[in-house]
Amino acid sequence: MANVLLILPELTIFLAAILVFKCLILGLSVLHVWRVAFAGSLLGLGACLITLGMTGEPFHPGIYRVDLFSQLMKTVIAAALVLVLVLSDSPPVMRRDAWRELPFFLLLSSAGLMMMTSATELITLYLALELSAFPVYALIVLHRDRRMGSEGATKYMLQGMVASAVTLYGMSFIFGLSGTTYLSEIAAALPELGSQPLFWVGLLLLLAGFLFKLALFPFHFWAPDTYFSSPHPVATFIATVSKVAAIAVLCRMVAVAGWNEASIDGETLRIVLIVLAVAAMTLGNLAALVQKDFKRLLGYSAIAHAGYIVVALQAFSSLGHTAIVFYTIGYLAMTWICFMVACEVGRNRDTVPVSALAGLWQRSPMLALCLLIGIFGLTGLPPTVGFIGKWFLFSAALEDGQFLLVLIAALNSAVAVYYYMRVLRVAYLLEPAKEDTGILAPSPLVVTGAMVACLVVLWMGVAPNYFWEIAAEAIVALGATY
Amino acid sequence: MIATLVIAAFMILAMAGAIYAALVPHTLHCIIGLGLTLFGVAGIYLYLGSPFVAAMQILIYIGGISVAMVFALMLSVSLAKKMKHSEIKVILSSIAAILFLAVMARLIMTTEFPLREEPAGAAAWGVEQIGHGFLTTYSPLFIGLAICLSVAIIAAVLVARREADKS
Amino acid sequence: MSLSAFLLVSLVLFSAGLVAIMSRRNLVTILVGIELMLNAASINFMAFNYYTAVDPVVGQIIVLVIIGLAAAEVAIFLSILMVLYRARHDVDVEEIREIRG
Amino acid sequence: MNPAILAIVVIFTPLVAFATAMLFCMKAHRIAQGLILGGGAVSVVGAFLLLLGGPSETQSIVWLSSGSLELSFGFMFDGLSLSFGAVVALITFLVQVYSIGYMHHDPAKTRYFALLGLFGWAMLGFVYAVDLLQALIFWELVGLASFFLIGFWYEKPSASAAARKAFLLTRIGDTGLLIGILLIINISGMAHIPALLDAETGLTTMVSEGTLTLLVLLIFMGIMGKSAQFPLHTWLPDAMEGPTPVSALLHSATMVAAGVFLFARLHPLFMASETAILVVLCIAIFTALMSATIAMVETDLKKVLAYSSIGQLAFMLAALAAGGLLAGILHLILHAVFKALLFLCAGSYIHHFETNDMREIGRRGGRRMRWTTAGLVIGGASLAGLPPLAGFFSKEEVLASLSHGGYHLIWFLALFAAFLTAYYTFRMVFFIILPDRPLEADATVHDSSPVILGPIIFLTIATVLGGLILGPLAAILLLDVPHHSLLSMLPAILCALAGVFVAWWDFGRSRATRRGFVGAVPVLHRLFSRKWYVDDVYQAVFARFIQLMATVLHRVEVDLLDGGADRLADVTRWTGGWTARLQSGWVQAYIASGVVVVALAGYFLGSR
Repeated sequence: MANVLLILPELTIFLAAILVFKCLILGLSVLHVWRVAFAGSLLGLGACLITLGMTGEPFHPGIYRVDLFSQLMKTVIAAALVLVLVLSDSPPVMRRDAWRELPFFLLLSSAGLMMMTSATELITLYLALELSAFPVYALIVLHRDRRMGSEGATKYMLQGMVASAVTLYGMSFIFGLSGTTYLSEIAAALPELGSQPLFWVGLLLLLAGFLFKLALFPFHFWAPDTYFSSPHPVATFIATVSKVAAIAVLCRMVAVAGWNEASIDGETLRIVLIVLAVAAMTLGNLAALVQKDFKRLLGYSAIAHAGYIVVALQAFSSLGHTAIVFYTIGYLAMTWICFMVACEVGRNRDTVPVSALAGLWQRSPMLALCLLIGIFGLTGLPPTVGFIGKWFLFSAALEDGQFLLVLIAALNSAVAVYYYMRVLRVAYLLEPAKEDTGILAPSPLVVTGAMVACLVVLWMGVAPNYFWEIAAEAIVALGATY
Repeated sequence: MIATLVIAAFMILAMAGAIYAALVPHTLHCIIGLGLTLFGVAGIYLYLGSPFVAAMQILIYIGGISVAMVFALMLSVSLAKKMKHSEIKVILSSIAAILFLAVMARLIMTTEFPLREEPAGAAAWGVEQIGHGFLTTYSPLFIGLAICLSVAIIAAVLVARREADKS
Repeated sequence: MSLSAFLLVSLVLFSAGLVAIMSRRNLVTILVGIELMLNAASINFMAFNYYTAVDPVVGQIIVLVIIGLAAAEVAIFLSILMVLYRARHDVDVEEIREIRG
Repeated sequence: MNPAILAIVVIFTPLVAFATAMLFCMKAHRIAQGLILGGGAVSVVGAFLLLLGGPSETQSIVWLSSGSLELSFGFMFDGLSLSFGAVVALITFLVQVYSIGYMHHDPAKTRYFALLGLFGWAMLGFVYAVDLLQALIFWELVGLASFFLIGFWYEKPSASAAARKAFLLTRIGDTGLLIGILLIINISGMAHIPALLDAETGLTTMVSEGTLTLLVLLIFMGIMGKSAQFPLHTWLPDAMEGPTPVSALLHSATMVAAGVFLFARLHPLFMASETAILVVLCIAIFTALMSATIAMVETDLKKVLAYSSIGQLAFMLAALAAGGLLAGILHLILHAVFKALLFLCAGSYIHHFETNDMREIGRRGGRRMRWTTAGLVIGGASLAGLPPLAGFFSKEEVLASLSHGGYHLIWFLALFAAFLTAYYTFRMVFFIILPDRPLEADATVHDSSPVILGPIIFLTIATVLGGLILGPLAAILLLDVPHHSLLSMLPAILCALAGVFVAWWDFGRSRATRRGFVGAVPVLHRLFSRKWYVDDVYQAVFARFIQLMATVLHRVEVDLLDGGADRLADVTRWTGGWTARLQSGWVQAYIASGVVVVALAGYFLGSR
């Protein structure tokens, strides 16, 4: 019984998915299906909150671990899922016959992502990775514009399959060198493994699949294309929910690889990560300067943010991990806000060019204010979480003496001001185009979600203590595993 | 001795099939190359002591996946069409792949793997152990795999169906 | 036969898969390349399972999982390919380059 | 009353006013104005109450603690923050009053006033901040508010471009500041300013001098950006695109003053590093000379004032770097007063004549606006450093601290810069009060409305009496008032007067109004008439040389530096376009680049 309670969040989401599938078979209308899914996701969030304090291993020891870290990440995932579902009741940008299936696939993918945060065994991790990816591949291709949707889906899936094959190949070497697939046993064997170069190469290959989900250079190419060509709610899902899980796994893997005192030279892997982070930040920010599409711009900004996160990740320290968990929560809220605006503005558009935001200030002051808060957050301006979160990320790297890296990161975030401000300029200062002067009226649910997200962004920026402590505790729980 | 010769033959079959599949221009030939490789790999599994996995390889891979590909080819004529083969692309990508191969090969050759005292015999691990493992220790894998497959089927059906709406 | 012989065979398969993915124009042959990569990983798992693993059941289970996932992957990819083909009447990867910049 | 509560009232009232105005009063201009003005008044009263209460203990709460890291939030009540806080609140309030008249016809008044409230909040929060991170947050907010205000008339492309430029250039400086603060926190585990400055246990005892030099120079990068020092100064003249009251606020008590204030705040750290002192001195003196020479050829009234701000900020930094804490702070405060005065006067002219060209203002009868002109002359005289006005005292202290510090070359150059300052200031004054052709009998020229004149008159009086604060300021800062003999003051006075005189020779003398000018200020004439030969030499050699130098530097400024910043943006954008082209849409290239990078990384990992 206790075991069932431990996997309550995943179970709830799975059951909700099955229920939704039942509704699909019964031929219920879009609205009903969506309601069931929404209720299910709320229940899932509740389940996450219930299990927040629990620790244990519901299956054979070593395969699947429930602790504060995993449950915190699951809570974040569930909350993000609720927020994404808020935006996906009947998105006109998708093929009409796929509206009903959208919540079903989102639920399934979230369940996979939740598994990823808890999995402590390589193959379970791989399985969860695939499980979370398959429904998303299918959703992208269900874009109303089939030409665009199929191109985006094909390319995304192709890159995703290659990345996961590389991950699997890397896993095989780790398995071979350590004789096991359990992270805890690998961590225990680390002092011997660490002296083998092949182990570090294998780890790099293994990380490839998760760095791909995070959109770090050189696995970043999909991000702008996929954000651009996906139906808006699906893009929101990819940009928020799946990022969280990828970050969670990266934290876990890196905690295994080099976090405990007894370890070995992870130095070479760190240098590789540093180079990748620098490349990602620079590429992302530079390419974003010339973007004309809002979602593409957010895609490049996501690449840059992947770089910022790896800046802290490579520190291999608990401060760095805490900073990452903290920033992830804030990043999720900021990104969701931006995508929410994209969804609302692009309700009847296949794509959301930046120019479509023109006159947002007049069309919907509420959306404009939300966009302001979200963009400020992404830019890293106080009093949003973007500022304080970046501060923590950079100080983690500095604590480690990575002076030059932080300098590059800080310069990068200075360059980024330019394109973020351009978005705000269009939204606040230009007159709306002739064809879309109408008032935008987001549904009450969207407004509620937006208020919550804005509140989180500001709250974490002004009084970070509460969230910081939770993140720190979660990282302590993560460290206790090994 | 004979076992060594046989396994060497399987290995060569696998590698030759793979290289053939990677380089041959015609799509159908490519799938045939894949089939050869899969067959070789099944042989390797057999040598490595797992007839069950080898059987699965032949059943699912050769019987399922390759056939699905051929079907896909047949459903749409142009899927099968012979595409222009750009020499320069092949050369460049071969260079990239050989770079990777060289790096990994050097690592593999220089690494000392923690070999077991003596390789276990085939009899020690049969179907029962696999089934037992799937249902006890690795039950999340089993559940997850089942979900994955059903998701894939639902998704594939949904995606590939012709659109009902004319709007 | 030594362990590294198997590893090298799998490496050749992996590299051949990479070549196929990077150089072929037909999306189906690219899928073939991915299958080659997955098989390479499977050979590794089986070889390590035979020579080094603590519990020799693990590798077999892993390979079964991989086979299952590969089947699922192929199903989804082929269905996406169908949509692509219907929308464009082409599956040449060099022709689908509308999303860029 | 508890100073902490009072400080919260002082700092957050403008924010409350801002939020209320933004959220509820977008249509009700009058209510919004009243709210902001009321908030400003509360701030002024509170800040002066705090000042009267005198220095007291720092008060702070722990804002965030994690392991070795502890960040706090609170307020400092030492002489520096109390005195400057009062100045900030006062000038912000005066500018708000003035804006009622100046922005009378603007349709977006509410936004404007609300943003003034935001600006006041940010700056006051910065001044009283006790923690470096807290200070940085408010520092960024100051930049943000100024971004909105400079680009207030966003319909003008030049205005939004100027706003972006200001934001970008200061952000580049802020990069250094951010890293400097991060490093300090990493080294010391704290960011509590009094603790960091402590002579026995503070930062100076923890690190070697080399590290300290690095730290303070990083911080100085931020100061260079905010206080517009070479080479990050080009945003400041462009920032004149904003409404003139905003310029007054930006140039006196808020934006640019923030940099100098931070320097004064962290003064002991800078003092501990010889190298840093030298770097600051060199940059400051070069900036002072350069800005002065450029101002000599400008005809845009606001730009002359902008360049003069750059020069005066450089003076403050030089004084602080030379160890003259009192001198630097005094000049900071008094400069805030008379520079606000000058800008408000300029605004009064601009509001009336709707041109920024000072020659045209003069020709169309600028001097008939008597109160404004009086303010301009007194403010200009103060800027030039003429006794007994405010600017004289502070500039005298600045120069004295340079010579006391033993930096004689710098002192000499500063004297020269002071001379140039006087020269171009009075060039400006003469352009307006002594136009090159007789005034037409234009009856429409009249002085501005009382709400505009009120702050001007107030500030004029403050400029006249400003020198009196020297004693009280030294007392509240717990420093000694230095004693100067008349002899040591002489060079400064002479330089200022020489500048005024040369300006007169060049711009006031040769026209029909000559007599009137000499009649108006006969003292000047008598003092200088005994030194004819100096003037001859100047006319023959010096003036031409200086004119040449000014032109060259002006060209460098316009073509190289200014264009350079724009070109930098172009290059960045071009690189961006090139980077985006990597995203070729060809998925195999994506995969191939991934494979190559992974292979190289694998080689690197494997070869170790």
